[in-house]
Amino acid sequence: MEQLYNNLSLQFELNDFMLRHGTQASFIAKREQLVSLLTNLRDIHGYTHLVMVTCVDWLEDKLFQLTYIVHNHHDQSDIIVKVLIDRDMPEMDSIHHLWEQGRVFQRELHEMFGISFPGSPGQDEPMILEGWQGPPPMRRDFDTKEYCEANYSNRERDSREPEEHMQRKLYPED
Amino acid sequence: MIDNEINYDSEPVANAGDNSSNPTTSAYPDWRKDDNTLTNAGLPDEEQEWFCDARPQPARKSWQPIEDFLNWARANSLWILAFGTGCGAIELRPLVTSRYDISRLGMQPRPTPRQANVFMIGGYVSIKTLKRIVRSYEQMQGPKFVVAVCSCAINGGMYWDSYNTVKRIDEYIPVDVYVTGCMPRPEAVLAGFTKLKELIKAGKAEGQNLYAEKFDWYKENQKKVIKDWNMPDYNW
Amino acid sequence: MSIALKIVWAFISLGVVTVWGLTLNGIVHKIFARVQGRLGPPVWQPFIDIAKNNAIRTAITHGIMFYLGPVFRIAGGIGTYMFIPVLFGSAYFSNFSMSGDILLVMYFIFFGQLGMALGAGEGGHPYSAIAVSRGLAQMTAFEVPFALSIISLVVQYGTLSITEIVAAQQGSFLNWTLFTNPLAVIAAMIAMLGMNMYNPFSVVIAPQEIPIGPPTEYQASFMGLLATNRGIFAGAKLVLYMNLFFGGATNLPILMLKTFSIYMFSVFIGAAYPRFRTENSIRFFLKYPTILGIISVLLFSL
Amino acid sequence: MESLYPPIVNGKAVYDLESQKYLKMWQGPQHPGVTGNMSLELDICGDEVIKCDTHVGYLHRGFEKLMERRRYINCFPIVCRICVPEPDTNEYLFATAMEDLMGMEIPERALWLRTLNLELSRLASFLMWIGGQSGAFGMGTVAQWTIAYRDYVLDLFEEWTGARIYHMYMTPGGVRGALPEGWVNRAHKVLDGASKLLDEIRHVMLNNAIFKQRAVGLGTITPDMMDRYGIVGPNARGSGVARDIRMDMPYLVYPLLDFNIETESAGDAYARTVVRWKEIHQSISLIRQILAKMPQSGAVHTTLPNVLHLKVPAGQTYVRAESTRGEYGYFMVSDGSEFPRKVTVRGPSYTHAMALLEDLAVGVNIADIAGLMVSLHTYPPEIER
Repeated sequence: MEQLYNNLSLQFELNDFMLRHGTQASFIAKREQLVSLLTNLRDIHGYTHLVMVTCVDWLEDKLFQLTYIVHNHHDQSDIIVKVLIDRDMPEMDSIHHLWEQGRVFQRELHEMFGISFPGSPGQDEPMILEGWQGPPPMRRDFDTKEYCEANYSNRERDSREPEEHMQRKLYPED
Repeated sequence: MIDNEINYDSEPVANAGDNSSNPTTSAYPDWRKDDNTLTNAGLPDEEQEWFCDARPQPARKSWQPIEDFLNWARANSLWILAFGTGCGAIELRPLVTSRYDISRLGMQPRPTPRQANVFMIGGYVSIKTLKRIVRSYEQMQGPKFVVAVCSCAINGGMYWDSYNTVKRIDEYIPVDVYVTGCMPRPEAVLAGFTKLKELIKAGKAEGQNLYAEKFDWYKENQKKVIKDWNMPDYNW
Repeated sequence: MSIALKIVWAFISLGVVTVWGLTLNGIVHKIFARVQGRLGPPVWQPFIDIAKNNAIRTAITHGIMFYLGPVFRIAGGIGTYMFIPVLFGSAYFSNFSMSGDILLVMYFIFFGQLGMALGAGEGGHPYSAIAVSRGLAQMTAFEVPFALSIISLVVQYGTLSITEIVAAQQGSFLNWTLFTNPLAVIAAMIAMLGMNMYNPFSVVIAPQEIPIGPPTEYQASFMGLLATNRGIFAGAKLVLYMNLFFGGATNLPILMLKTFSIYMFSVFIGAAYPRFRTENSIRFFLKYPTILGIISVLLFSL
Repeated sequence: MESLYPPIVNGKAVYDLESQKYLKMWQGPQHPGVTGNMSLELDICGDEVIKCDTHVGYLHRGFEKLMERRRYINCFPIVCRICVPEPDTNEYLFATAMEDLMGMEIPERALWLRTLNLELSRLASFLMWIGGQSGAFGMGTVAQWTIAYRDYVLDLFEEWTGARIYHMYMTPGGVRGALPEGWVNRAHKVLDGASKLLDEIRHVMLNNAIFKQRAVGLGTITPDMMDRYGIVGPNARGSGVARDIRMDMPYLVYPLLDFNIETESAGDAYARTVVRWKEIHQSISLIRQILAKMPQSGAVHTTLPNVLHLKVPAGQTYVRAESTRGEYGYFMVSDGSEFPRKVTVRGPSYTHAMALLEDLAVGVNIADIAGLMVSLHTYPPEIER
């Protein structure tokens, strides 16, 4: 894996290499180079299986960490490619032409995080939420509890706070 | 286990409250300022004529002995709408198979709302499903009964802070019987159906009339959460 | 017997066959349930269902034809039954049997389905429309072997009257059409599989694809009417088959035994098979049963 | 005069969907032929589907958002609700992702119990699926048999873990408890019955001429579609691509067990049915092996600090396991606090039901849509989570 990383580093601007269990490598790539990096990984190095595309919201750093996980079926190794993009104007190159399922992942990310992938088919159609008027709900600054209290009414109930209850029951001395 | 006391008289859901003093920098419209404007309030006029526009009226009962006989027939031939709205639907399958076999009680799943009498709400109800539930419920012919299975339909259950599920289904459609648990065992669901039968025989399961009487209240609640109201208001 | 008395007795026999047909439906549900390892609904469940359907307070309609659909359907059922002599040799249970009744009966068997197709079409539901096209296509297909086997019978016995066909089969059970003209009976029994719409020919009402089929939009008392017709029509078809192929019956217990046995043929096949697609079932009907029918017609006409 | 037939471009008929000549039909969400609460928007020409759109989101609860607000241990009741018929994979993966980040070691007996739990839930899920597949082709009898038999497996679960559907058995650091007294004998009895039932299913369903006629050639997946659509699990194995995470990237005690990857080459619905039928046999044999080889004593749980204030070291990891539908994965990001920063679930249904089904459904008879959809084995709750 390290050799692969060094080879890739000659071509692409990569940093922050990490290896878990010898088969799971992760590094950070540049936003502009991502599509060519993934094409390279897919066509030359055998990482043909796109496992997932997901996003981590680093609210404190004002960054979105887009994460692409690709898998190689021959030596059973994974590569986690992370791309940090600006949180205020999130825009990313689309990978729907590399994998058919890419458009589905991107559609969901567009809906849940508000990241736009220009050219990705059907990304503006609502996929999961219907008639949603709030901010993209998976962003960290969206307070789902506050939203619930404002929109739905809770039935009054006689309930024990599970945390306190468990604390009393399991760890009375703590 | 089964709770039939429903507070139908509670007030409509409180509005979003006045949080407009909360300035926000997001480029997206602020959900806190929601003033009940709908993105799509009903269908265009030219399509409205395809649907009935008469409001529902509470149905009259017939002469009591006849009504008793009809209630007996209704109670012994419950046709469940086969709409698995949530994870509770997975216990509907054991219910129709040999272990529990609801068909010996005269019940069967029915795939079209027109012919079904019982709506089994199987657990949590997301906003997108709620719209279909309302529509299916209105297409059912009365007297129609609703059995809310799982805690999530009663008070939100473990999704009490989820932005996409409603917390109380009885604000949107009238519920006759609740079955608590997550998930309730098939026996509990069976007990719920037995309770429903008792209610029907006693003539107490009048959810359809309640829906007609408090129609505006229900519609107001529905429109409050279903922002994409792309369906006719009345469709029987 | 005066015509007035005849009408009274015809309606009494209609009542008998309705009850028997609905009971048969209940038994069939029970048998399906037993094959599937369940207890199943009570035998009288169809009666409760009819009462329930008529107890529904509200009903919506989509137009005149929508109203008339179930009416046509039940008219077809009653019409079929009215021209079949029920018990051979009985003055009371012979309905309006006459010399050319077999033609009328064949007409009425398909009359109900066509009326239903018109009514369901006005329901406006896409599933209804698809099911109607499927149903009519399949009906046309199973009509071919059915008509061929009837023609074969007409040629064999040289008559168009059901009463005379039954009379020709009396004496010993070896005189039944089942033994004198087995090819026609096989063709007709396969056609009955399609008529009863159990598996493998249930694509019309396929609950996994187009739930319920044509009556998707029907509810309340429409549904009650259709359910009543299921009893009448099932009874009428079984009595017809019993008369044509299995020697008829001289008293009610024999009628019940014979119709029950004939029904079980399609029920047991229905419980054990998956369902054909429309084109599969049409191809099936136009292949083996049709060939059998043609052979039996040729055998008796040459 | 307009032509009756659509124009042919590159060997494919091009339909003008705006021309209002074609019927639009919805299957679902209220439809018994659809696997759960999702819907298909079908444009049909005659009996043939010319365009299919999958609509999901009816079951969205926002788990990934909810987990941000919950402590690690509070997430366990939530994750198992992601996939209703087979919840144990979720518990296992969430626990494993935590253990991976914390560098925790699991007692050996707990590993065996976890494997047993996963295999038993695989058996239950497959029994449910085979009922769905036969029901989709109109064979209600087999569906009744298998779904009723699944109840006996659920009984075993209930006795063992205390719950029928959602077990919440695997906690970080091990499992909640050992097997009850006499459980093994009862499990063997259930497994014997299951093998007998499977033989019956082979006679009634797999050898049935009508079933074969309809399932053979339906929704063929070719090996070159594998990577383009991200096809995993039995769907891939039905096309002759031997991919099984239990074999390729062994986890738990699978390296100690004796099994092989079942494949079929045709790639159609029938091949997928046969593969899954074989895998139920395999699963039964695995459970028997586990019951025979399992250590009878030992700890089932490591000692943990107060789980309510469990802090997971910062890091990112991806863990995967083979579920009944294929590769199931959890991507967990921790920022060192008591709450997970982000947990993403990769459900195999996600790609099978969205991108793949939309393409496979084109050209299929509407009567076969239900069979095709079930043969891909999709569960809507894991698509939208």
